[in-house]
Amino acid sequence: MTDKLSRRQVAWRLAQDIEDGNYVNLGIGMPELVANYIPDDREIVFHSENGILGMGCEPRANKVDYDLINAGKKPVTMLPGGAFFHHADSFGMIRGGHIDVCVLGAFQVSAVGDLANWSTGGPDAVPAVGGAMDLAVGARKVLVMTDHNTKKGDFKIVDDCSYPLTGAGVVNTVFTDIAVIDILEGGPNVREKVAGVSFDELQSRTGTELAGADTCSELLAPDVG
Amino acid sequence: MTDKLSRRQVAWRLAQDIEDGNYVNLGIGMPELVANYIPDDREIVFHSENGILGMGCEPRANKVDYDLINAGKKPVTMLPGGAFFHHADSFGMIRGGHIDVCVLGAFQVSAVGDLANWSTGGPDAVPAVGGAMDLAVGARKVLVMTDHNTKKGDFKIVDDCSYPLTGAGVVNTVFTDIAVIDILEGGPNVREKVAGVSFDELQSRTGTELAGADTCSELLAPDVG
Amino acid sequence: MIDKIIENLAESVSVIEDGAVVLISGFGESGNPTELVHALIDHGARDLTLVNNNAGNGHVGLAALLESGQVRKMICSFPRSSHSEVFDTMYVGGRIELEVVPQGTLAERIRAAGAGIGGFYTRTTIGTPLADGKERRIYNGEEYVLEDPLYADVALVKANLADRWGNLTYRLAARNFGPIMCTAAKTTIVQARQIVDLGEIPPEQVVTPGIYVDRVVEVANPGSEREMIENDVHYPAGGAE
Amino acid sequence: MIDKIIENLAESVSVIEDGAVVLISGFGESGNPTELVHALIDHGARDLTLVNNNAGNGHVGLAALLESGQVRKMICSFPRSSHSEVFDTMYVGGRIELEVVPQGTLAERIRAAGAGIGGFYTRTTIGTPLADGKERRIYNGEEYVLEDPLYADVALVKANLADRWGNLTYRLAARNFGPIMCTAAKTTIVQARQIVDLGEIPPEQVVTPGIYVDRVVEVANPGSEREMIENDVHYPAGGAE
Repeated sequence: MTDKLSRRQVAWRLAQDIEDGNYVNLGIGMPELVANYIPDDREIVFHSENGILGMGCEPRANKVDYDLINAGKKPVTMLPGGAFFHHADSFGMIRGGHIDVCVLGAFQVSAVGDLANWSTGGPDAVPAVGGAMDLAVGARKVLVMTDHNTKKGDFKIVDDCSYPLTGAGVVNTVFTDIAVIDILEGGPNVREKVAGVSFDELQSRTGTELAGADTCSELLAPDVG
Repeated sequence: MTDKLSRRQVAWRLAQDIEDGNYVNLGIGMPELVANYIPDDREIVFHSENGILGMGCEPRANKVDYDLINAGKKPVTMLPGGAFFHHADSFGMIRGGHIDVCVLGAFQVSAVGDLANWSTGGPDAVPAVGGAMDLAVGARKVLVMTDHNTKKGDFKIVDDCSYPLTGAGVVNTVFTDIAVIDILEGGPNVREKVAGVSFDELQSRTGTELAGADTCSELLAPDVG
Repeated sequence: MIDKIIENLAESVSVIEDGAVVLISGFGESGNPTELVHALIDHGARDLTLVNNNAGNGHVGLAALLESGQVRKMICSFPRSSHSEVFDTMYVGGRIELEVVPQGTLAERIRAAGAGIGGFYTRTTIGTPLADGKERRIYNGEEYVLEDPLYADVALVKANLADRWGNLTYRLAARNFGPIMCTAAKTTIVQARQIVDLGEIPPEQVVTPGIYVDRVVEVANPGSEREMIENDVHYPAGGAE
Repeated sequence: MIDKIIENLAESVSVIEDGAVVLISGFGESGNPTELVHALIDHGARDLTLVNNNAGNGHVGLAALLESGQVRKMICSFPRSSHSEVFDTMYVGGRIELEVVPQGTLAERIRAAGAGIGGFYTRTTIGTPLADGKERRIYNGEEYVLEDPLYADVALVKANLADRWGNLTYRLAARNFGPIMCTAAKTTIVQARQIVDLGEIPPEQVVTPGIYVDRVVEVANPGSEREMIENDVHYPAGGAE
């Protein structure tokens, strides 16, 4: 009985929700794993905010070209059909609602879909926002990929974010290591949870009231490592 | 003793004021003649608001391509070094102050450089503005090319425009068939006039007070037809 | 699999609904999607608002669409031209609304809609009647007016090359309004001179990335509106009788 | 005759004055005009405001310019990185001002300055502390904030091909901020990998038209900041000691 998914399994699960033909932006870090698990029969166009559509996989070592990097500044490749454009055009694409899905990490997500993922608000921290605020308001769907709780066990899904927001009311679905939770009009609704965690336990590990106890199905993922 | 220039001579005279290396937009109609009289030792880049830099002359009949037309919708050619771009970029170029000189026709120019060239304000006229308002505010220098008076003998250079404005305080210099008049801080100042018209006569044909009686020089142009 | 290619013109425009705001690319003879516009006439959607730099010429293309009675309003910068008799007559007769927008403001309003910009300030029109009633603001000591984005339901655009992802190139100065119109419509329908295999357009030479394009139809030998006008062609044939 | 080609780096940046706002192209390892930035260090203009997506890495390029003490303020979207110790130290020590701007707003503010737009509304930052004190407005039922153009005195940009008119192309994703930065500065200085004859860049493939470019210098084999950082290079040599 699964009691939690690995990060790769969360990436796999999220990838199943990306539809054939979607234009997708994957945030830096953990969200980048999603590219590995798109079902073979779906053709997805990956966007990178530095000015790329149609990114392919990592290059082989002898094909690395540092003029061809993604937003995480890692070398990538281009698929046939790809395109380059400048930064204002790239963010016009994002803000203008042309990106179907973006996948972001989160410090906190609130019951109404507020997202906090750029600053823990500490007085000495160097503030740094990048493109997250543009993606949060611009993408048609914002999918969040995160551990359900912090390493200390604190809530990440909460009534109200205590950290500074990245965007207000922007998150559609949260994919965690133990549940898939849609942020609906009425609040967070558990679509799936792992079998090894009861609904009550899931609720106890969540800082806001969850619906879906009677309707949620089992969160399953193959052993992808 | 010259008492008036032909249109081609006005175009020639205006062309002498365009400096080597200037980026120049020529309005539709009479201003287009200016391209023929740029001195040979000056390299000018002509802009057309439909999305061209580096236009050359008219094509030979067997080289006409209606995908390569200017803002006046006439076939043109490209010089080596030319570039195509879309309409938003083209007008960004204009509004952003990157065009050194634009040459426009006028119904009226006021003493403070207001320009009226798009509508005679008649109730039945179909209003049509095109790119003139963008050029009027955007170009670094706005040079006007016009007959000094209307066919009926009415003033075109006036205290205040009676026609709807294209732009306010935008005109730098007016090139007419009898004078070159700079719009300075203090008002219109005659830089040159034809020998066959006295300053008093020039004043009598102008609807606003002119300065420069003591300093203006002779307006001359070769016989260019 | 992504395949935006549609086999025929009629199907390509079949999604256009009554009341749609339709952007139509082109400037003069260059970049007009004449065949898509004729397909829209056949399709018959009504109560349309059209956006183009001009207001059509002769009795073909955009002018024929006006003449068909399917259009409620025209948004353009310069409706007058040597062959704009269809628009002129309708306008003087009070049978069509007109919104005149300076050319650069028109282009920027379209771009703003496509780029998620909610409004912008420009100096263009300051001191003119077209600035009447508009909000103003000072930047660097100069007055600017506020202009709104121009959102659209449909864009009809003519391109040169296209692939199944919808990537586009344009020929010469036929680029004009195409790239920005593709970005600003909910549904962008493109006629391309040639459909090429994915990857044939080098990624540095793509002008419109496919993300902005929904439907592509090949029109290998598009007609010349200028020649049609010279030959007094009316669309549909006999439509003016 | 138009000839924007400058023979050497030192001369190309000699026009930069104290107090200048300097746009610096590049994102990650791609598109950084490292040689121009080093020339600016040698030139010595002070009290600069720099604009870049990040805040420099290691002790070369932009980071070396910060370290030189010539910079008063940094405007960027993401100052933190794995090698941003120069900026981090200066910021924590109160030796540099920082303005953090979301990446898309940064790009759009630069574009607005270049395109004669006096300000624009965006949804980005609504609900966040970065919207505090900004004017708001509703479009289509959603809240937008007003952002100002970001005018600059100088742009330092890295391109691939250039000609004597200043037409430019860029390699792959090294395009990033280059095209918009070229439009927004009073003086645009470009280092290109190769200067080609006029006409060698096809007019449909020009990315930055020469109208936006003032000075071009050829740097045939630009250094890799990543390799310099791996080798602990400091610019100027010994500058950190």
